[in-house]
Amino acid sequence: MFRKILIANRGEIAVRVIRACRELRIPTVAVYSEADEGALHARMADEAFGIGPAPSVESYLAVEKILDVAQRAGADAIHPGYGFLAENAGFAEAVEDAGITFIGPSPAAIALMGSKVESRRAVSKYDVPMVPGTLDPIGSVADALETAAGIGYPLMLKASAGGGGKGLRFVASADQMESALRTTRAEAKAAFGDDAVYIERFVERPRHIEIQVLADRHGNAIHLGERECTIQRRHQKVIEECPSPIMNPELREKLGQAAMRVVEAASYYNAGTVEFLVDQDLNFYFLEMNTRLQVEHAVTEAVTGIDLVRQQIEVAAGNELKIRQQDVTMRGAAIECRIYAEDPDNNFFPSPGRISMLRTPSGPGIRDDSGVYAGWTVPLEYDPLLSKLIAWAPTRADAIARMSRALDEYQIGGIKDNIAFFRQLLDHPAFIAADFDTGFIDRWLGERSKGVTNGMGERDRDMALLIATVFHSRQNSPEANHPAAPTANAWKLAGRNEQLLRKP
Amino acid sequence: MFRKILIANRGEIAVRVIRACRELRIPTVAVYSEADEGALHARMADEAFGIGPAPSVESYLAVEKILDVAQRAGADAIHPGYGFLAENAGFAEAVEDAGITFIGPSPAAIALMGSKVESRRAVSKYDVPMVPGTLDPIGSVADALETAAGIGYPLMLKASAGGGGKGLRFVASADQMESALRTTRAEAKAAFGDDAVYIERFVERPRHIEIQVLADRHGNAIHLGERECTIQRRHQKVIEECPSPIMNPELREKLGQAAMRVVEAASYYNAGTVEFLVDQDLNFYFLEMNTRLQVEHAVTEAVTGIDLVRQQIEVAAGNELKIRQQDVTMRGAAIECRIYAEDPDNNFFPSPGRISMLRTPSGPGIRDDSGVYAGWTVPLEYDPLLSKLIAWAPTRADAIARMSRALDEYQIGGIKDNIAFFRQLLDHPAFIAADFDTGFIDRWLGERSKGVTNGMGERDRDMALLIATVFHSRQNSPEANHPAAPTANAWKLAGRNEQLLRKP
Amino acid sequence: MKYTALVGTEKIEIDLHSAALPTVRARVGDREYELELREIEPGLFWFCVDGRSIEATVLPNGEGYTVRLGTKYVRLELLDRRSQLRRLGAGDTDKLAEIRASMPGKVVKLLVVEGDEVKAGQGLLVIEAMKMQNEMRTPRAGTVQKVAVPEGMTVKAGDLLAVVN
Amino acid sequence: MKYTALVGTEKIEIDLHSAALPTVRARVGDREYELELREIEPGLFWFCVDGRSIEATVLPNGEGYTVRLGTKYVRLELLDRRSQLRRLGAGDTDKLAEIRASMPGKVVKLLVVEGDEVKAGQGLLVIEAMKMQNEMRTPRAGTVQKVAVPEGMTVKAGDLLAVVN
Repeated sequence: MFRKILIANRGEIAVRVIRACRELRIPTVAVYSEADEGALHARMADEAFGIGPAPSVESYLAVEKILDVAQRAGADAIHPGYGFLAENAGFAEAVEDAGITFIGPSPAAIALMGSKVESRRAVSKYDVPMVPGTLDPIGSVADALETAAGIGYPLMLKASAGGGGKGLRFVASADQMESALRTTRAEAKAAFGDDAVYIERFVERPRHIEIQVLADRHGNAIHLGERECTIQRRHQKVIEECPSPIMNPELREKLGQAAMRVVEAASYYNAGTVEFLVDQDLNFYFLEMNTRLQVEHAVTEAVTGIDLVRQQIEVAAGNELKIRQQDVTMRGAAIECRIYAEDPDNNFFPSPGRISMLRTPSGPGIRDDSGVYAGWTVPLEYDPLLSKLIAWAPTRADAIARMSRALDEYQIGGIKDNIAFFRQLLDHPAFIAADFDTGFIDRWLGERSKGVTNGMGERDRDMALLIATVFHSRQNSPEANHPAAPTANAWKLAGRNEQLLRKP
Repeated sequence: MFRKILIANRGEIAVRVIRACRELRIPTVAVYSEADEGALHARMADEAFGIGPAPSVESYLAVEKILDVAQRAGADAIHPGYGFLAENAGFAEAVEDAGITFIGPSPAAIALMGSKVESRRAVSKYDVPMVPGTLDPIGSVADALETAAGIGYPLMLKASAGGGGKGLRFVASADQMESALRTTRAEAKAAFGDDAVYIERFVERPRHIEIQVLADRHGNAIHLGERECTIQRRHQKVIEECPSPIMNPELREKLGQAAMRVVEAASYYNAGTVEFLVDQDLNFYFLEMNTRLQVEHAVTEAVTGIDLVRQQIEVAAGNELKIRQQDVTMRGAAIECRIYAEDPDNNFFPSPGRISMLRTPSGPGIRDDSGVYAGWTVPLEYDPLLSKLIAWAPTRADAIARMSRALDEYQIGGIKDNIAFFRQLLDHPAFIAADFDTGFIDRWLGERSKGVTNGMGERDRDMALLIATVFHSRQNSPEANHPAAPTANAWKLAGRNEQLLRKP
Repeated sequence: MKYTALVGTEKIEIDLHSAALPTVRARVGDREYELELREIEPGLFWFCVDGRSIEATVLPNGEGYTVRLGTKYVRLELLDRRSQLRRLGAGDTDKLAEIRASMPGKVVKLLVVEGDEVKAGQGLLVIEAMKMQNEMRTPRAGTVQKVAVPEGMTVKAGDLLAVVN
Repeated sequence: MKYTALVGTEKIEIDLHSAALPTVRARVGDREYELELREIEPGLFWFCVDGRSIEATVLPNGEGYTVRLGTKYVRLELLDRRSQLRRLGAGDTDKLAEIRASMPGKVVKLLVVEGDEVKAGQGLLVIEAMKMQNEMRTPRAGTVQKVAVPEGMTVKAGDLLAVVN
């Protein structure tokens, strides 16, 4: 097993990895940027090293700095988390070249699956169905328009190096192509350093379902069932479930087998996720493979009981997988809500700033994988994900009820969050009936009430106004907050007056 | 289902019940004493009513007041939690007489099992093995000495109405009898309002193992496996596990069957626990039945996936048990640590007071069932249980590692707690090997280091002293805590001086 | 102390008799209230009324507050005499569109220069925060009168970005 | 500012050069330290030294403090000049046993009266807190010189309960 593991990441995923290492009794090394001085992941690690200014390119993406810390600290393995360098084949290669184990797949597998084009080419030989589209990156606007005409609108523009909902655009008709291409290229360049973009046919009302896989370096591979990731906003997942409400054992078996063929096509090892689109008739199409841990890995952990981060570390250390396919059993249902610092009532704009108050939920079936704490200032520079809240229960309906209960307990002060948005979403009949597709949230947001109140009665509103007024008046007269202060001042004043009187 | 449920309890168990009700979407009514103004359970309930002064007899044990609140609020069911009125047959009867459902067994079953004597008499007819001892309460000291001579020392004195480790005394020899009898009677009187005491033979190095049962009012009953509760201090459980490390399927089946016969003997319904002593040869003896939810119920929930409080409510509402015996599957291992406000280095004296800081653990497999919050003042009057921390993992070894990790994350400021004690206990080779009996802790406490430090190196000690000094000096010069203050004062002073100068 | 609360377009007069916790008293509109209010921590209050146990959180929100009672919320602006006067003095800006940052972030791209003619809905500049890019658009057609920020500048929520007339 | 830390029977001199966060400096014994100390919240500090990431909690403990660094702790008393003088001025109490409350609680029963002869280990009174009863015992044989509390009284940790000489 490893002597020491460096986590080349920040926030809740760095905390998640540190927890797994602690349970394996492996010392951890955190890195942090200047914006992350005092961040939870740095506090929790056994060792912590500053690696430079806030912008990611100068810290969390600075390969040389991270390798330097690893060597100075004597770390013999690096866990990349997700995002940042997690799917950067060059980084994985540099790590291995430095004689350090990269906790993830081979650089070759990352490179292959990181290219939408190459990955589809490789997978197409293994009898895995795919959505019609271009395999090669498109060139000019004119080229794009010509190719699009062949496939037909509506269609999707996708960054070749993309993932996690970044670098994706829906194009309804030809007149949107120019603007869509520009923004997609710009986002792709900014997010992934590569502006290659390809075109794909748009599947009507699809579900987004992904299969978790685990493989060791000895040729053993298993799948751990699916995750339902259909609920997305602007192509970014907001809520995930395990199992998928539309799943049946036959479809799961078929998807699992397809995922195993993708693993074979990429000579894949470590944890990975094979994403599929599933249409209304339960036809499925290979989308891409994520060659890293997913944000939503915890719903699979809740249902299968398997600690994926621990498995990643064990497989990376060269151990054989101890779990065989027949050992994987799914029990109950789990849901994850991604708690973001953002304002759902203002177009989900991010809301960085100081967390003045934090009350996290717990109790039966609840797990809060957080990266923040009360008093922490959420930096402007990074992803606004504060925490992943996971609810497990014997049935999907119970898990929804439990998640609602937990959301009611969750209180974050000082910044805006999307907790109330989730609370409303979980009450939506279409969500409860699991009758949704990837466009559900964007359609629903149009109808959702965003008024000055969500149906508070007059008496309650009066009391709310009263309490706001009390809060306001106390904020603006600090003495009210320190009952002792006025007395002390009066005392001093009296003393001073006395002195003045006595002087002459 | 019920319209509204009143919870006749406080602290973490009231919070636990409120959570179950929320998930069932049943409104809740909390009651609170004057010492519990602002307590977490009162804040979390939909309704909350003050019921009088801090002493339990004037509030949480005041049957009339509680029934009055239930009727005023329109509650049609009462959950008693554990402790207080949970095993008071008179209360259960008064509740039912008021036309309200008692969420628990019948008054007759409570009364029967509440009497150690009557319960053993009833159970003895159902082929359940028992430890030799008196069935009837003992009288004078002289009577006790005579009876004891017949059974032989060492032996146990037990309050007939006792439970939860209260009203229990080990008597090594005849000369301890008088003092032991006096204290046991006094504690029994204070805790249960009944000073009847009986004698039982002391079983050498026993394990304490209990079986969770669930029964409906239609004659269906199941058992949900065992809990290992051997780790006790002064006969009070401190750490519990599911499954028991010594369990095998045959013994589990035998214990389960015996528990089912106890259920039959008491015509029992709702949740209950049948406690057994298990000796070194795996012989088992019926100890008692707890006719309520146990503090340690959550380890069973973690392993079976069944929400026991929810089942209690459903069964009380008259529903048939939906779970059959063959549906009960045990997965992995769970451990519970009872986080108390007490000082393990000072004979475990309780440590009430204000919680100045609270950092609770979370992450995979961790559940924190707490009844407190940062800023809350833990009252002097009640049990010092702050929270129950539960760790689940695929194996016992993993659950121990996970619990250790969670304990490291847990930080409570302002009062003393037993977290460091648990941390040390989990590292003990005998605990890791599961080679212990009910006397383990009391023996270990003798050897445990209680020095001024637990092996901190010199450099770290120096830094610790430095930090204490910084803290001390800042505490004693309040300006240091408010960097803005001195500047502001200097400003005002300057202004004042100027005015003085300008006046003439 | 007297305040005016603005809830959407509705104005409610509040006369705060006492803000000394725990007993707070006020007239809201024409109704008198007295609450036993406990401050659990700054911005988090708990009180009981008619048996109901209610937690209230007060969150500063731009120039006003959002108050949550359980799962219900109300947004308000609170005007004391001074801010009322200021508000009354503000000129008519109907003929101008002031484009303000609705989030903190960094200006990563300017899409127009002063003097450009723009259509309603046209993008003026791009702001990035926490890896999200957002095109700030003009709500009306007209001429870009002012671009108030250079590329690379970090802005706070509410900062003026551009003016279109 | 100079202090003396008492760790068990060991005395360590501390010269605190600067307590202004984040940079604190002090000589401890004959070693100089400089730490970049962040106060996460009152009593909870974080710092890095030689790469190690360390959380330290400071918990007031009777007349001293318990400091935890990770899972290790140290208990100390901190004497400034005033408390050192007080301590030096205290008389020799070896011939007396002062029985003090080691926990907050309520005196529920007195087992002796003043003038009683007691054996070492004999119970003097019973204190109850949080449902726990504890017999407070005398560490030495002698005569009960004083019973300082009546039945029913609530006491704090450290309060004098009785004196045996």
